[in-house]
Amino acid sequence: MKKFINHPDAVVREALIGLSAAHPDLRVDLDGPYAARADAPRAGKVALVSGGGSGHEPMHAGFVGLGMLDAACPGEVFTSPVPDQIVAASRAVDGGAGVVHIVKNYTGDVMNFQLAADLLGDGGIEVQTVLVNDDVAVEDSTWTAGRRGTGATMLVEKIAGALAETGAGAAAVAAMGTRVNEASGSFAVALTACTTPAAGRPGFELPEDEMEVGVGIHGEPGRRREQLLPARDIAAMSLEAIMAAKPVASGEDVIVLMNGLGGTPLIELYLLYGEVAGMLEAAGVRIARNLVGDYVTSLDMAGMSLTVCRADAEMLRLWDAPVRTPALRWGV
Amino acid sequence: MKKFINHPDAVVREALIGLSAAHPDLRVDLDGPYAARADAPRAGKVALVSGGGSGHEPMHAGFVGLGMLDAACPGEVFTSPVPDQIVAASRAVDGGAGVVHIVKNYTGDVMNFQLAADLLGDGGIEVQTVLVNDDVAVEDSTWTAGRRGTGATMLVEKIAGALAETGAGAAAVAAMGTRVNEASGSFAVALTACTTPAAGRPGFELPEDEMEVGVGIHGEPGRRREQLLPARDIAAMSLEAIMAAKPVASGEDVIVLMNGLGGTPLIELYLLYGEVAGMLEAAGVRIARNLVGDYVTSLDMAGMSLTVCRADAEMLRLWDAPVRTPALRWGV
Amino acid sequence: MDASQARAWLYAVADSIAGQADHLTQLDAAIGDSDHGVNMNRGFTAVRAALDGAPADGVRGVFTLAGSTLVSRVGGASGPLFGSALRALGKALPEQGDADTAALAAGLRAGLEAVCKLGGAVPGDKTIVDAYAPAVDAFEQAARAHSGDRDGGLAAAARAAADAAQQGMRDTIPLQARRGRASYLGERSVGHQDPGATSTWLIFQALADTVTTRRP
Amino acid sequence: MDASQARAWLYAVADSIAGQADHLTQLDAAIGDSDHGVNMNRGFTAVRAALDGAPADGVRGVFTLAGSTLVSRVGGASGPLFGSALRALGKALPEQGDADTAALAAGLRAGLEAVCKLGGAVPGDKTIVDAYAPAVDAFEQAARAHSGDRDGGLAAAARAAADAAQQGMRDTIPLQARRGRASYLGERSVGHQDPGATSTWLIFQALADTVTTRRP
Ligand SMILES: Nc1ncnc2c1ncn2[C@@H]1O[C@H](COP(=O)(O)OP(=O)(O)O)[C@@H](O)[C@H]1O
Ligand SMILES: Nc1ncnc2c1ncn2[C@@H]1O[C@H](COP(=O)(O)OP(=O)(O)O)[C@@H](O)[C@H]1O
Ligand SMILES: [Mg+2]
Ligand SMILES: [Mg+2]
Ligand SMILES: [Mg+2]
Ligand SMILES: [Mg+2]
Repeated sequence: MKKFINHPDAVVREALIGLSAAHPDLRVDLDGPYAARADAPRAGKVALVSGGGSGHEPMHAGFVGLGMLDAACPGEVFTSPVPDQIVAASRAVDGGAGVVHIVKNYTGDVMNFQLAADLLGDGGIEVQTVLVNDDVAVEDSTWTAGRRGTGATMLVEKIAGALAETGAGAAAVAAMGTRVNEASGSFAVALTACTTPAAGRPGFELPEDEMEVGVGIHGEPGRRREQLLPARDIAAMSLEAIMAAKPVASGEDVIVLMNGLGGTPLIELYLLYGEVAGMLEAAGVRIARNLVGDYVTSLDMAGMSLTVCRADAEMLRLWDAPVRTPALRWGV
Repeated sequence: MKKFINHPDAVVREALIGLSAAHPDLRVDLDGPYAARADAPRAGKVALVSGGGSGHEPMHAGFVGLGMLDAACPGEVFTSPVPDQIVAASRAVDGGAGVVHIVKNYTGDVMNFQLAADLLGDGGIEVQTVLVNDDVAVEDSTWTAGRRGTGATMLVEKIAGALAETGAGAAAVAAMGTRVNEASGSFAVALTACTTPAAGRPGFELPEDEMEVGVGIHGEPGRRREQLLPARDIAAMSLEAIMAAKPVASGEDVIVLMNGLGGTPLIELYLLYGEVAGMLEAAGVRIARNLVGDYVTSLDMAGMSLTVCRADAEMLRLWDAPVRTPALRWGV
Repeated sequence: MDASQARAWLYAVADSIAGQADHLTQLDAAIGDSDHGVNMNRGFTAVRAALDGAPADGVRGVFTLAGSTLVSRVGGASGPLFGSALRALGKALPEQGDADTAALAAGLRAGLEAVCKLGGAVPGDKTIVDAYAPAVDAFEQAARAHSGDRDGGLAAAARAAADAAQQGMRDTIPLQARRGRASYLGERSVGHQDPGATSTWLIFQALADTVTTRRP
Repeated sequence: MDASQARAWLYAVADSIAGQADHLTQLDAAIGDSDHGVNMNRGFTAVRAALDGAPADGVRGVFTLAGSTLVSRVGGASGPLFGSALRALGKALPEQGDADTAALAAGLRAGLEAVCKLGGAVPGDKTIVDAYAPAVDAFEQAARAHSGDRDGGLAAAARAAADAAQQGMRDTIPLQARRGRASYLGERSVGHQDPGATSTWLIFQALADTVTTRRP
């Protein structure tokens, strides 16, 4: 394993020390641990709290700040945070207008956030939860763990965060988050496995001419293994899977996130984006907004995820609202 | 070779198609090829033109826009652009106030930009050139090709770009660029080689327990190969090399760029940044501004480069000035 | 079971998990995210430290402390699940003093119910439940059958539970996962042993070893 | 040398470079950035296309066209250097018609001077110059010695130049690079053959092959 670390056990903590040093706008509590807006709590503003395993940087701590999250709880690498830290973060940023948890649909995340919400409720802090489950590679079934939360998480955080900034109530903020999630579909393809600091070796071996199709963001194998295809076919396969699950009609607006999983050069993401843009244009779909880059990653995995969100005018307006976080910033 | 591409020969062109689709603020000329601000030329504004081999994304096209570059010329992967495209880009953005070329110190870049400047001069467009050579791993000698231009390039582009936006003349803009370059030192360490689309295999083989020290941004081997060290020691080694070549006194301000070479997870860059920040603090040096992320890359190389720029008040003011480009944006 | 036996069991689990951490992580690499051994080891290391620092309370206190520690320190799926199981086990035991084998059986069943309620899994989903459920059944049966033993049937029940857990663990191999991370793999989850079920077996195995060794 | 010989030479270079592109790239991988073969191949493929589409001008036109094409299409260090060399060669030749061996010798020297001026390299720096300089020396000497040959000494001069280029190329191996990308490696550049010097040899080798084959 080749990583810029000191010791596998210290990675999350030491990275938080760096995050804290780099961003004076954040208040990083190393004991929680959590990262919060330095100006939180803001009286009367709904507090958005997210979290999940580390290894997906910049998500989530990179999205803490004006117009997005009030706090993020980083768990160990690929391990959901524990209830205590979610409780501590939520208490630290609660401005009395309620707390919204943004939770990716993984068994661990759901249970830990649920336990935290129960504890917070006992303490008189009402929690609304937005469950993100955009990954269309997995079938949506109540009989299984269901779809994973992946790329759409950052769209939910941006748009719900912008709404919270306007003074909207917790129920409205949570409803907006849920709307964004429902409007979004994602699909991911990996060319390599990733290596967690603790495991020290790649999660799987993938031959030179094969790819994992339908992967998540935790280095797990995908739904199936296939012969490596040209970028054009990978883009088409991903877009088709998304459109089948979350249809977008000709004439409608979308936000597209062409996301790198950590080890993919930006030049390849732009190339893929060009393919996707061409296909959507041919389908009469208008890409109203887009992001190309590493936003929701899986450590050093070479791979990409595509997220398409059918966006209405309100979502676009909120998307354009000012945001100032370590990883997303505009309008301010 | 596992990449999201269609054909090795088409990578640069197809990525530019994606860049163009993603950023309506850019005007991408696929024949140049070059990427220019859509609102260029701006009468009376000095035009900043940069360029270099592709494979360093987001540099340079990701830095085209308000407050930074007017145009960027992407060459083939790791190959400097040709004079014709530099001439075409310079002509396209020349607003009559002169053109400043920002050139990284590589034999190919220097010669091609020189030939372009000669041709532009013949056509009546005066060109000022800022040569960037910040990489302290290489000795500075007039008897060799000298130091490479690496991470400091983006600092030069940001700060000179902000000055150009104020209406300053070409000589002043170029002088500022040169000042930033002289105030900057960089040092890079790689854990893996990178693979160019054309070559199809890694430039070198590196055992599991070794690293290349003093690498550039073109996948070439470094100055020496060493036993892999903890992040703390790598940070210390890099900082010491920079400080020896470009001393910073206690009490002075610096801008720090903790840059990923393409295949390094952000969590590791933050961890490294934390180490550097601690060492600079101990030395009494104040990190006035910082960037942590992938800004000047080497395709999929797992590696990091550290750049430290001793910044005066004017540089910091220009650093803070609004910038709106695909890869760097604030204040607007 | 008295408090010192309860502690000895949890220490034995901590040892066993530490020794098997790499193996558990590798099982998780095949159908999950390569962290199960790391998670369990972090958790039981914390349990050990918590017990080291805690007063020698009754069995109830030992198990609720261990459960709370897992919930607070592990995260992921396994933290809340094993943590809630131990907490429920503790809460089902007498407020003071020791627990007889029947009480322990009831406590183990309460733990299983907590896992099922929190995680929503049923037998056959390829989870902890597939080792835990048969283990509890076997424990109850053997406890009844051996209630006349000198130790109230504890050793026999623990041995039966460990064997059943092992069988349940092995039986997860052909299953297609319907809960947890492995479910994302669909058919590709078939043919792999579930990491959480494996930890469950280690826990019951440690119980059997503890109460057997300590039988005078 | 007439225009058709000049074209034949450049086509032969294009063939040779295409065949050796991978080898050239691998040489560049060791001490550079793994693109020299790709660059040269892109350049000479463009030269071939340019010549295919150009009128059958005199030798001067052939070489200046080839040189300009390399400058416009290659980039990197090799584009301007080889391009300027060919352009300087062309410009040194008569405005119209053919070039005798002495004129060609003068043209090759003009090309070398262009390379040295543009790149600032001197012999021993581990560059193109280390193959090009001895090749020009050898060409001049042999041209003088064989000026009485039926072909004005062209074949003998070209052969001598190719042999000298090859020797110069081999002599780059022990050198420490002082120019170009390989200089960044410092002592680690020792022990590797310079890619640009290798291309230089291929170019002179193609010249020798062309004028030898075409000698009636
Ligand atoms: N809903 C569930 N009910 C019971 N056990 C579950 C459930 N989901 C997952 N598990 C168990 O958790 C184990 C994985 O634990 P671990 O790897 O520590 O957590 P994570 O999946 O969050 O990485 C699985 O092997 C499985 O036995
Ligand atoms: N200053 C120079 N003078 C002469 N030749 C040079 C000089 N710099 C580099 N070269 C030659 O260029 C070759 C590399 O060419 P190429 O790989 O195509 O360009 P780049 O170095 O820009 O990637 C080197 O092997 C060397 O022979
Ligand atoms: Mg996990
Ligand atoms: Mg090159
Ligand atoms: Mg796991
Ligand atoms: Mg090269």
